[in-house]
Amino acid sequence: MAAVTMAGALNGALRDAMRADGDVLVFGEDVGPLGGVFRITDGLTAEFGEERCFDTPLAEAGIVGLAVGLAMGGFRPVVEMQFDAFAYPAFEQIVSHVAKARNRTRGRMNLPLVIRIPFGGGIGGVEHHSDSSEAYYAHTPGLKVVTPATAEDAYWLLRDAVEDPDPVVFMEPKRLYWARGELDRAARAAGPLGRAVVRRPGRDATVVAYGPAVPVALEAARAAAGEGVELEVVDLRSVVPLDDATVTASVRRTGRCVVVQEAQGFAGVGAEVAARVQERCFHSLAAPVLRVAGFDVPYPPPVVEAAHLPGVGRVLDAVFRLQFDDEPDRTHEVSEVAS
Amino acid sequence: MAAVTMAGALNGALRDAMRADGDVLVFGEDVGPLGGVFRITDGLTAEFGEERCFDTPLAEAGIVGLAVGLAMGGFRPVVEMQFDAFAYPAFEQIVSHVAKARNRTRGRMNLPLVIRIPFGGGIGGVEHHSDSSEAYYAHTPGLKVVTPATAEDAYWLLRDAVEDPDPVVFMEPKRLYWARGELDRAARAAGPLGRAVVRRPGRDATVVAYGPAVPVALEAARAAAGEGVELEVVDLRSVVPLDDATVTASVRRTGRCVVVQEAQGFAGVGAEVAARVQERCFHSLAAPVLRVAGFDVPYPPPVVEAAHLPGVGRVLDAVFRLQFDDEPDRTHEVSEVAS
Amino acid sequence: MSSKTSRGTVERLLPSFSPVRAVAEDGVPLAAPEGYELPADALLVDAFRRMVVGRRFDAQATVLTRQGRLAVYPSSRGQEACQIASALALREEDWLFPTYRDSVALLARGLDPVEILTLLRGEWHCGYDPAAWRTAPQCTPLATQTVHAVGLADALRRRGRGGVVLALVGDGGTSEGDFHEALNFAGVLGAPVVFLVQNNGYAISVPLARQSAAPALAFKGVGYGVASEQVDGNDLVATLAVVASAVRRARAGGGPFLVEAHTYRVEAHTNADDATRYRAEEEVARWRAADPLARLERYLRGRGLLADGDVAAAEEEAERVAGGMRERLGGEMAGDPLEMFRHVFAEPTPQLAEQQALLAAELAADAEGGGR
Amino acid sequence: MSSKTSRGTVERLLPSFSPVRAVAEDGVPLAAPEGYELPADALLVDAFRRMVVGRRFDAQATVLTRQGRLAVYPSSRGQEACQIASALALREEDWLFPTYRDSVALLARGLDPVEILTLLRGEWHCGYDPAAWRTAPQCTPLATQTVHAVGLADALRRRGRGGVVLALVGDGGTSEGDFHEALNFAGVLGAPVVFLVQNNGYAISVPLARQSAAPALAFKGVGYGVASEQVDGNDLVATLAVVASAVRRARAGGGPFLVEAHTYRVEAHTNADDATRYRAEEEVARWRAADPLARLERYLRGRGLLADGDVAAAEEEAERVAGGMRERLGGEMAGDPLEMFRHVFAEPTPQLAEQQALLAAELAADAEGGGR
Ligand SMILES: Cc1ncc(C[n+]2csc(CCOP(=O)(O)OP(=O)(O)O)c2C)c(N)n1
Ligand SMILES: Cc1ncc(C[n+]2csc(CCOP(=O)(O)OP(=O)(O)O)c2C)c(N)n1
Ligand SMILES: [Mg+2]
Ligand SMILES: [Mg+2]
Repeated sequence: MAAVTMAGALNGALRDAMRADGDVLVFGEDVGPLGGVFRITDGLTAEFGEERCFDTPLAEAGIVGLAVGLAMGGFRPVVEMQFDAFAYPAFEQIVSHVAKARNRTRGRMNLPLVIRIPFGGGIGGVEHHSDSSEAYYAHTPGLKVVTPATAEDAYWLLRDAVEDPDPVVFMEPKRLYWARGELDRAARAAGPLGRAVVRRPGRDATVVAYGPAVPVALEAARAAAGEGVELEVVDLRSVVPLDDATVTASVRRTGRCVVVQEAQGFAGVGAEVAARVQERCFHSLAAPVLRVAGFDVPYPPPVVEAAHLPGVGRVLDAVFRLQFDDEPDRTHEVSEVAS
Repeated sequence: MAAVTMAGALNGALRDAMRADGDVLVFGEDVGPLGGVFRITDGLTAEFGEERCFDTPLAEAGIVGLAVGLAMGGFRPVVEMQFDAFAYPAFEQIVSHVAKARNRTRGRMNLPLVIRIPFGGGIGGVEHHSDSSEAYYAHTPGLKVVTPATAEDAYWLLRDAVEDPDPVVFMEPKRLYWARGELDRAARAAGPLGRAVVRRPGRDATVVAYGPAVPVALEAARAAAGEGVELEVVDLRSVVPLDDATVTASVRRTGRCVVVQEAQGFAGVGAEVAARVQERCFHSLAAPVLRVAGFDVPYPPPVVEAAHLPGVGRVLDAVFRLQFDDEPDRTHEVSEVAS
Repeated sequence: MSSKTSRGTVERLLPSFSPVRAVAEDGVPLAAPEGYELPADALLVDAFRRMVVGRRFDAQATVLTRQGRLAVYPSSRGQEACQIASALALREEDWLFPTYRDSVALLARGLDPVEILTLLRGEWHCGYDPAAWRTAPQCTPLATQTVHAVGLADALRRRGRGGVVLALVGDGGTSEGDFHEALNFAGVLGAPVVFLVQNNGYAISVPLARQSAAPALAFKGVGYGVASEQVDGNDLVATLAVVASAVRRARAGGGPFLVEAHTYRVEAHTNADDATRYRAEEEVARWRAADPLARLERYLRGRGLLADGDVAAAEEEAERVAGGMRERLGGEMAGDPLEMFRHVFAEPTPQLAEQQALLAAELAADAEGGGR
Repeated sequence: MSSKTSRGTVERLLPSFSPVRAVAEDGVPLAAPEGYELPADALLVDAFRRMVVGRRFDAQATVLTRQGRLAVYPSSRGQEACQIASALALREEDWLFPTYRDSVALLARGLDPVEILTLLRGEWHCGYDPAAWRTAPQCTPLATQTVHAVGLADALRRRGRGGVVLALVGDGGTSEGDFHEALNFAGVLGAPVVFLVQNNGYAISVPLARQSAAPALAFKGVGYGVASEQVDGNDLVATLAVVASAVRRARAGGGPFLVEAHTYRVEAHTNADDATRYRAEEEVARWRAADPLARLERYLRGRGLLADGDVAAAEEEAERVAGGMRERLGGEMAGDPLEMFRHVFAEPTPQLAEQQALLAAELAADAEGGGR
């Protein structure tokens, strides 16, 4: 066991995956000698040579398309999109090919490839460098979408993703790259892909979060405990497939639920979770499922990003609107806006 | 008043918009002499000349990018994406530029452009010709997203969209192109952009739908009426902005709600509506908000599309699971699947 | 500090200024095109046979579409020289990346007509096993397949067994960003891939002049360091010579190559298209007269390589193929809706399993007549 | 039926085989490049002054970044000849489409240093009014601006007042599909747009050889019917001559033009980058020695157009600009978070109004010290 950063864990996962399987290839923009702008691929070219970890021309559709062809040819490509917003040029390749290849060949052509996308804000990036794009992929049938919140999950989720027979969009929460956590590389049981985890048990309300929102949820839980409210924090880890069982079991127990995501809220993953929870736990719910999400604005650069990012305060505000004191149907609205 | 097809209404709206404003330009693939593969631009080149309605090279990012530049130069471009899935190459232009231009210039540079996208299935199209992509756009801050369900709305929504100071993604339900309806071109009051409409009043449950799902909802309402259940059908028309007021008022009255959409369900617009409704109407709800949506599979071509498309039967099944007879927390699940 | 470009390098990358030809439109042999080896006579006779069969296949598919047996069919009538050359230039171990218009190339490659038409019939899958046939599913999103082709070519290079990839694309498809990225990746990677642009003059209704202002599409190659050529795409002999030469070159490690074949789409874009809206009948008539099949027949007959009996035999084979198509594609299609869920992922997610159960229950209720 | 390409057409579209030069690296005038009019002496002296100011601006911005006053800054040190030529080749009514690396070009165009750096400081908007300055917001998603530039050029053509658009893009940016689509649209539309590729040898860490196998990037033009040229981008005289000529040509209705300027990014990609990881110090040193500013100074001095006093005056102006930047950018940034909602749409949607109210309530609570 060692404490490593999430970036280090990801680097280790790529290294170990490449050692384990000679068909694993890593490529993208600046992933070679530079080691990626976040250094996630640091040292891979040195260890495995340019044939296995290499820089491509600067074209994201080309990168993903190249991965499709290499996967068809028996390789296991792991590609890096430099930032979330810079994966958009590859959108057609991802949606019309990566997601559909298995289906449109009746299972004969699978594409075991991984698209790594650093996502989210909180790092003081200028415009186009802090998007949360997971919902685009999660809404697309045929893609698995995962995101770690700890170094350990980063390592095992990425190992899972590389070994998965299906394409996986691997969302890396940028602002957690340098967060440290324990990692035991010997301890692989059933991997985390597809499995949520209860990060903190609690009886009063369930907070569902994923990726960069998980530490926020945990901090909120610690703060709430100080006020006598015990929050159970569920880290989804895997958005697709979603682990309904873990979420549902928790909410049926606590009777209250807040979903936290960093992405803009409208038609996001949090909406899906909220919709599912009330579908499945309606009669267990003492209050509506509330969502805490980024605002529906283009991600704001540094000077105001703190106000945009769902923080502990906003999560706690939602928690304390969960009608522990009951005020029917005015739970959500801060001000009623007529149309 | 005249009965016209939705295709005819759209054609008329473009024609009238071009007559009203010399800066309105129409372009895209095959929209010139051919009049578009769905003939929505039929006759425009003949009436307005090649300068105002013209074919471009075959490149969707280029088409949208050209529209951005023309809008910056004072024009009002209306571009056609030939089919839903063929808008994906333009995704970066749409998300990183069209949606953000006003914001990143502090309101100095607005882009009054319209991106018309025929969407959805039900027309026997082969792969890539039947996607429902509205959620991708609705999830993107800075885009308005609308979709008509009647010829009249098609006309006025498109007129609204062309005159709107902001970019509008105009989703046209392919399978309704040839549906006929009344249209009164003299009757413009406040336009439909941003306003839902109650298509059929009812007291027992609210069915929220939009675009191609609206006729399905209405047919379900007629069938339900035969079984003594009165459904209120709300047609959103405008997904962004969403008319919360109309939806909320209806559900608070009926106490039950089903959301119907053709798109795959996961993290779709229906998830957003369901999440909002339970947030706002929790104590008025006698049952969870249920969703009826396309399955989370790549849109299946003709031979099985009927089984995929949410039809009247599936809507009614959901309606009759709304616990008119009460069976706590087993409302949604057909079979409980353990993970 | 800035370096001079060598004129020689540039000239080696540029195409000929006139499309390469080997046979005149009336079937008379022309001077052998410089730098190209003409295909062997036996291969040309085989090509003729395949063209005859291909044309019949195409006509039959069009008829089946009219009868509602296919959802849609994009005819390649008039483009048979390109179609057949594509198939014949490749070895079995090579890969082909076709578009929706290249069914005849697939037929010539040996695939089963029913499998070829599976997708166009309205199934949700491409019908054949891409790996078994080293043929990618026919691609609809334009030019997207060109990048896959580069990836697969790089995979073949890595495996070191000498395979080559041929990617087909239309004139309209060359306008898409993916085409550019494919050529660029191919150039940088030195991938063993040949791009064959079937410039048939139109992208649906849009004529080439609105598609590109290039002197010819083949002139795009130099900008990527990709060698290029233009060829008369209605001249089977020249087209096969040029494509085969590009394939040989790639196989030998010479890197990627771009071929533009000038041809014409004699039929409408698909059965759903009305070509009279955008082009004159005279233009079509002129190209009908420049028919690649008649041209090859005249050439082969002129050289004494083809007798009436050979033509009759080819036509007989063509009729057999067409008959088989009518027989096997004549019925109603039946699909199991539950298969929708089977191949989204290797294992269904819990969400898909639930949805599948929902549909299964509906179908069961319907079967009992108990459904709504 | 296939047509011959005219050799003359192709040659008119191809660039020179050597980059155009007017001044040797040591500042000695070369033979006037054929077909180009050299810029007027006064303009060159003005260019020199702007280069001096631009370099100082660049250095100051870098320092401000180190002090945390800017979020990020991509230096254009070494690329000043391209930057200044971009500004000087245009008239006021023309439009410029810059990237994140083109702050110095904006400065030379007359924009305010603080407005130029607004986005890089970490505001959510570009600082200046694009329409007032006919300068698009500096663009980060690579090559996306090249298509906008074509659209705006087409808009100018439609308005018929003779404006021209200059689009800047990097060597890496030429690999993106959007660059291809822009050139193609420009060619087909005959738009009055000039593309200037600042080939500075790297896209972050990726050297040109991994970006493109083209003989030179300028050879991409012919594939779109777009005339092209390559120029020594560290030679202000030549760069201005070539860009100005392309702009004049476009203004006269001659259509689009592609210029590749060979230059070098002397600093790291941005302050956040560590260039030692991917390039040798000797390479950088060689290019530092080929400094465009020193070269122009030597040239102008050699021709007696520049005296010590002029240099001193330029440096004084540069210091004034730098001082102003320090003063105006030295403080903490303050932003009103509620502005986030103001410019998403012309009118906030009900959803945004609600969210704004939520944030306003939070901020009010915080201000009262009552927030969590
Ligand atoms: C990305 C994308 N955009 C649009 C379409 C719709 N579409 C199908 S075929 C076609 C024309 C293609 O022309 P070309 O590439 O010349 O091929 P051809 O049909 O002539 O063989 C268009 C616009 C598509 N399939 N994919
Ligand atoms: C679509 C997109 N992909 C990736 C990036 C990340 N990125 C920013 S600058 C850069 C390198 C650009 O190189 P080049 O075009 O040569 O311009 P230079 O920085 O050298 O001026 C990269 C990869 C981006 N901004 N946009
Ligand atoms: Mg074509
Ligand atoms: Mg560069």
